[in-house]
Amino acid sequence: MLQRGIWQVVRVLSCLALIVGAVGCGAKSEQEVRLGVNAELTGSKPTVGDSCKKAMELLAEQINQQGGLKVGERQIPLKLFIEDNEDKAESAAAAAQKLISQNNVLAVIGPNASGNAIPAARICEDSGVIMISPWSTNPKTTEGKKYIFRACFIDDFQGQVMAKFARQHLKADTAAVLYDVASEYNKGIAEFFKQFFEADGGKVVAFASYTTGDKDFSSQLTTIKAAAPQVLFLPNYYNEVPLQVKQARNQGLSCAIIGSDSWGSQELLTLGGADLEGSFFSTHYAPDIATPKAQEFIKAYEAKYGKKPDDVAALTYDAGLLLCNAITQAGSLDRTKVRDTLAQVREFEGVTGKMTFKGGGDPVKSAVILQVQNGQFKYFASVQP
Amino acid sequence: MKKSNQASERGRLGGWYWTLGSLALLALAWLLPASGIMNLYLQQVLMYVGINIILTLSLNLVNGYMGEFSVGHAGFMAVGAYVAAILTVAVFPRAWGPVVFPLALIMGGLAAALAGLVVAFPSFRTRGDYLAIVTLAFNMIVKSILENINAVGGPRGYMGMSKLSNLVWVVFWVLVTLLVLRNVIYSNLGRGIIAIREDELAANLVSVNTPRLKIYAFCLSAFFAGVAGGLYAHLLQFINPRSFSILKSTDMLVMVYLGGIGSLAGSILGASLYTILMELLRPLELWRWVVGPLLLVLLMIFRPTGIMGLKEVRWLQPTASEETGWGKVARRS
Amino acid sequence: MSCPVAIALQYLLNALQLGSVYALIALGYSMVYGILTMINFAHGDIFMVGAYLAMWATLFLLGLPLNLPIIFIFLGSLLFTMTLTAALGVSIERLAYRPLRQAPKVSAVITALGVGLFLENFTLATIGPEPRQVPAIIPVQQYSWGGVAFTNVQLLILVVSLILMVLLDTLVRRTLTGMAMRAISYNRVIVPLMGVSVDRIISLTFAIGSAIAGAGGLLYGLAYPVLDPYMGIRIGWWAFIAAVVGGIGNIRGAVLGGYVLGTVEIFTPVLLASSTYRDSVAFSMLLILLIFKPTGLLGRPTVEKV
Amino acid sequence: MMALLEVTNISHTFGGLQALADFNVTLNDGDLVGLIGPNGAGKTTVFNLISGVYRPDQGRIVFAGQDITLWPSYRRMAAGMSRTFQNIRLFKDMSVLDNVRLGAFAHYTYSFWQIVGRTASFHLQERRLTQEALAMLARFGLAGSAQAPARNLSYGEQRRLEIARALISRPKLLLLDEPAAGMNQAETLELVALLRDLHREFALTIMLIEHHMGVVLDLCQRVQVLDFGSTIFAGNPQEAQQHPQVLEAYLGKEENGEHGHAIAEP
Repeated sequence: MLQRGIWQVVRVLSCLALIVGAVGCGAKSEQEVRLGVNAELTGSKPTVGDSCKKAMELLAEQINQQGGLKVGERQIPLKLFIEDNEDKAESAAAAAQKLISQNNVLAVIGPNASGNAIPAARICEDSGVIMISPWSTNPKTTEGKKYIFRACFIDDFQGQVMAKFARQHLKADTAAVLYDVASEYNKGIAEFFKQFFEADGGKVVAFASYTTGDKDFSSQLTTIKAAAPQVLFLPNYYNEVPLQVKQARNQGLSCAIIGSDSWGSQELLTLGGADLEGSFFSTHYAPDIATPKAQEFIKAYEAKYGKKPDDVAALTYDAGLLLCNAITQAGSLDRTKVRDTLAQVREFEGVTGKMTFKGGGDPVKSAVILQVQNGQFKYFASVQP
Repeated sequence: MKKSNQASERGRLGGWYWTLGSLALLALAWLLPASGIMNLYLQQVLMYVGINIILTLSLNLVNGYMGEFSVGHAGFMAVGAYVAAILTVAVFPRAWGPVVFPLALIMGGLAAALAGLVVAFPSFRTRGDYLAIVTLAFNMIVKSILENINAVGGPRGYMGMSKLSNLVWVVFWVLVTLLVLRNVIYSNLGRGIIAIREDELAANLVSVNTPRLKIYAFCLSAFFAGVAGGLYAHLLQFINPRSFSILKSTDMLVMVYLGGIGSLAGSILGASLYTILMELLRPLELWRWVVGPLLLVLLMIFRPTGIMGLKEVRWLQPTASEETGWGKVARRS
Repeated sequence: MSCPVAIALQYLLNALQLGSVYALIALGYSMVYGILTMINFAHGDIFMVGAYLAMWATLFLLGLPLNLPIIFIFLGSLLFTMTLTAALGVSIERLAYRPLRQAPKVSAVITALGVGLFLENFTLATIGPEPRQVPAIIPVQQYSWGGVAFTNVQLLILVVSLILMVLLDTLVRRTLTGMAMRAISYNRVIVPLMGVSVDRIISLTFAIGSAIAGAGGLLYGLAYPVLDPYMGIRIGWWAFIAAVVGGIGNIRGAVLGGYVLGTVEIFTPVLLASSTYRDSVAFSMLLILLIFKPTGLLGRPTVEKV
Repeated sequence: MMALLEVTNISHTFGGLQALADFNVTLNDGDLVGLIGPNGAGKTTVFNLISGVYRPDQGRIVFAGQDITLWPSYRRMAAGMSRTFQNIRLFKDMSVLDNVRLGAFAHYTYSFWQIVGRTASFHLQERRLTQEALAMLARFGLAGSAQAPARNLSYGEQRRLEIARALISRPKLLLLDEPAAGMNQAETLELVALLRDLHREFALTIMLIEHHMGVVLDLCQRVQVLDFGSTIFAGNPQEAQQHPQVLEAYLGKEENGEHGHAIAEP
């Protein structure tokens, strides 16, 4: 009895799988531009996925309101296929493969975290499908691949920017770093910062780490305080930085605090409050000196979702714009043609500044340094690559 | 009595059927992708299913058959994945790839089996939930060490593997795992392992060498978890320590107990059901992880021992004649 | 800040704060384990829900145009949170665990994993992924005493958790209900024969354990004022480890385990001089402890009746 | 002739409570000795010490010429010892056949590779084991339920299964802990006859704990009486019944005679 029941379940499931497969493959048409979104909707960074999804939905809505994307002579509407990658490598790969095989997308936006972007990039590259990661800063994501692009700069550039800033602008001779040892992004920037800071004649007096999910940093901060650095570098996510800063101040640590683009969210200000006042961080764009294009995006995003876009949203929007722009320029939905156009993009003006691709997948773009002033992000300086 | 025994005899298959069935499955695993009938996504999902079956089968040996509660199986998978990946990327010449792939997998498995000793020795004295913590600690230690070895990329992960895993290899290893575990379970060794679950003290008192069996069980289980890790590494062509966190271990636990403890068929079913269901629920996006756990809770309430807890389909059991060599004697009297 | 004694004291104070939170969560684990011999993996997520409830309660009370005194807001939120998490704990037990009372222990454990996942992702899906900030109901006052920096919030956390722990210990050791709880943990078959309703006692255990987790959530929110839906996972595992290290099922053991874990987490990076290996070293110590004391620090070695 | 089992001065305490003090016993090949005494006298403790469940605080156990005091249980069993339990401890979810086959675990350890490869020698040994187990089950009237899970057996059948499991390893020494507990008169008589046969047929040395004095009187050549962890009498069973200290242990002092029923039972 029981076994018959089980086989029934198996049979039904396999039928379902086949049906899903069949339906997915059947619809191939030029009636729409099919774009995939591979985002971290669940897992340890759901805000990242959420911003990514929202930005793409906004872009699709805007384009479709104008009747669609201009491809050659025609206006073709965008159609998004959104997949959750759970912030897991294998799920990101499966999502990418599903978008390609079942939904037959032209290109995929995302994943964002490098740990997910790298395996997904492998899949897209093998199938010759364009993938643009808005936020993956690990050099390996695009390295040696033809179809993989990103909309952000990479870790070593940013580490260098902040090291230089700390040495030259803050006149710091000693620095301390507190970073998440289990996260590729944080660790990467931390190490590049250390390397460049010391090459520049400074000394990193404390190089402390914690593990993803920790909320108590008092031990590391006490050690850091004992080393008396002139500047504290926190290349960590904006949901952790406020706790770190708060605890640092409670411990009586009063040195300047600087950070990286992972600070770039309004949440940082709501969560961090007054403790962050005066801190600096490097990021992709400055809302207060934004170009008209960026202003427009910020306004539209705020109107639709009731909050300011964070850097992931801005970068995702740029990734989408880059792609749409390339499709229109190529005047075709042929993946190779779009890819070739994309790789030659010059001085493309996006929300996060001007981007130039020199044949590869990494854009050349400038970074800006922002300061927290009166509970706002204020433009401080631009750094050219 | 007599009637039911006859029925069971008919349902059981001999060695020839096994060989033929395995060959047919392997042929199918080669033909379906090669002929283009099965698209890449379905292949990918099926390979996940296969890898999860290997993991679930191997975890079931410790948790289901031996009755311990290991919650750190992803640690073994990590060891196998990294060792196999390092072998194909940095040790063997690249061109040898497909040829040495099975060797790399076996070496990865052996390394994992060696790591299995770390858990096996404490298990002589520590049991139940305390042993669960030992396995958990093992998982955390492996992850933390990997995060600190820059030569394998630390948290940035390790890559450079060719895509050596394919459906044929995955199916092959599923069959190997199934065959080895079935052969072990239906032997003196397996009976001893089950006796540990039933009553460890009594097992000792009927001359079962429980420490040795624990070593066997943990190492064997770790070996296959390691092989699964190697397959995983060469399927994604990228591994990072985060992929082998405690969350991965809990995924495996869910598959084991969903399918049912102490059952090979249950493991196959649990892994397939879980993997396929989670793929099918993809359109729900965020709500997938709300609906999925709810289904799990409901299933546990209505079938507390999992779908096939302590039951086995007949074709996985040895025949009575195979056991006694007496033909129908077992049925008489 | 150069005096090594002051630095050591600073670390100790940090360890006490972290340990208090671990201890409060570990208590719930241990109580449920003691009575059902089941690991309630959803406990960390009940704690998470508690932290959110506390946040909303304080926001609500702060928003009232009454200008309530701080102590009132604090106690009000505490009461509200503890009541609701108790209700949550009891409902989970009723709906998900009670049907499995006769089933193998592990089925209930897996169910608990499922309940935990559900709570996390339901919270995520309904209130969104943005981390939330807990309002600072108590204005942070910094004190420095001989180079040791501490705040009034830290002191409050220590005092409140200590009060809760003493209350619980008294309840379990001195009251009739507590006696019934301990009796059930010894022998679930005999107790009903003495006219004690096992169901009622189990519900009560879940209520108390969850209420304490709720209180833990509130205190945690004060100490680490950023909440996210997955925050219960890590602290849940840590508290589980604390409960086991202390000797699972033992109330005082859970408290001890909580402080031991807090101390290990704070002091290993210091003693190692490098924090990157903290987890490996801390867990290796745990492994070694369990090899030499297989039933935890205060756990009774189980003598099997033959 | 060397003694099969020589227990010298073993003692054991549980958390400060002396459960057994300076216990001595010597068993020669073919002995059939009863260990009796009121509840809590330390009889099962003796078995637990001999079979290695506990380590003695002091003293020495020599079995078949080897000092086994520090050996783990399974090694003692493999050396030719078997025991049953006061409260039956079968592997309840395993089949009756598997229970018996497990009894011979130590005698059939083919290598891991033979198991995985299912070699001819594996099949040969496995078949021999199964045949032996089935024969043993037939002996105890359990062959019909060989494939049934052990938990499905009746109480009496479970007791018999436990003895069958203990015997399949062809032990030199068999320790029986209250084999007749919970059996009715007819079953008890049957058991006594069976034990006598087995004793002869397998050339067993048996030590048994029993409350049914009838069984002890019927079977045992010698008895040893324990009270509060100390031996108060050793010798002929008939004499034991007359011994004043034994009577006192069972009946208590004159004033509380309600414990007396044990020795009066058939």
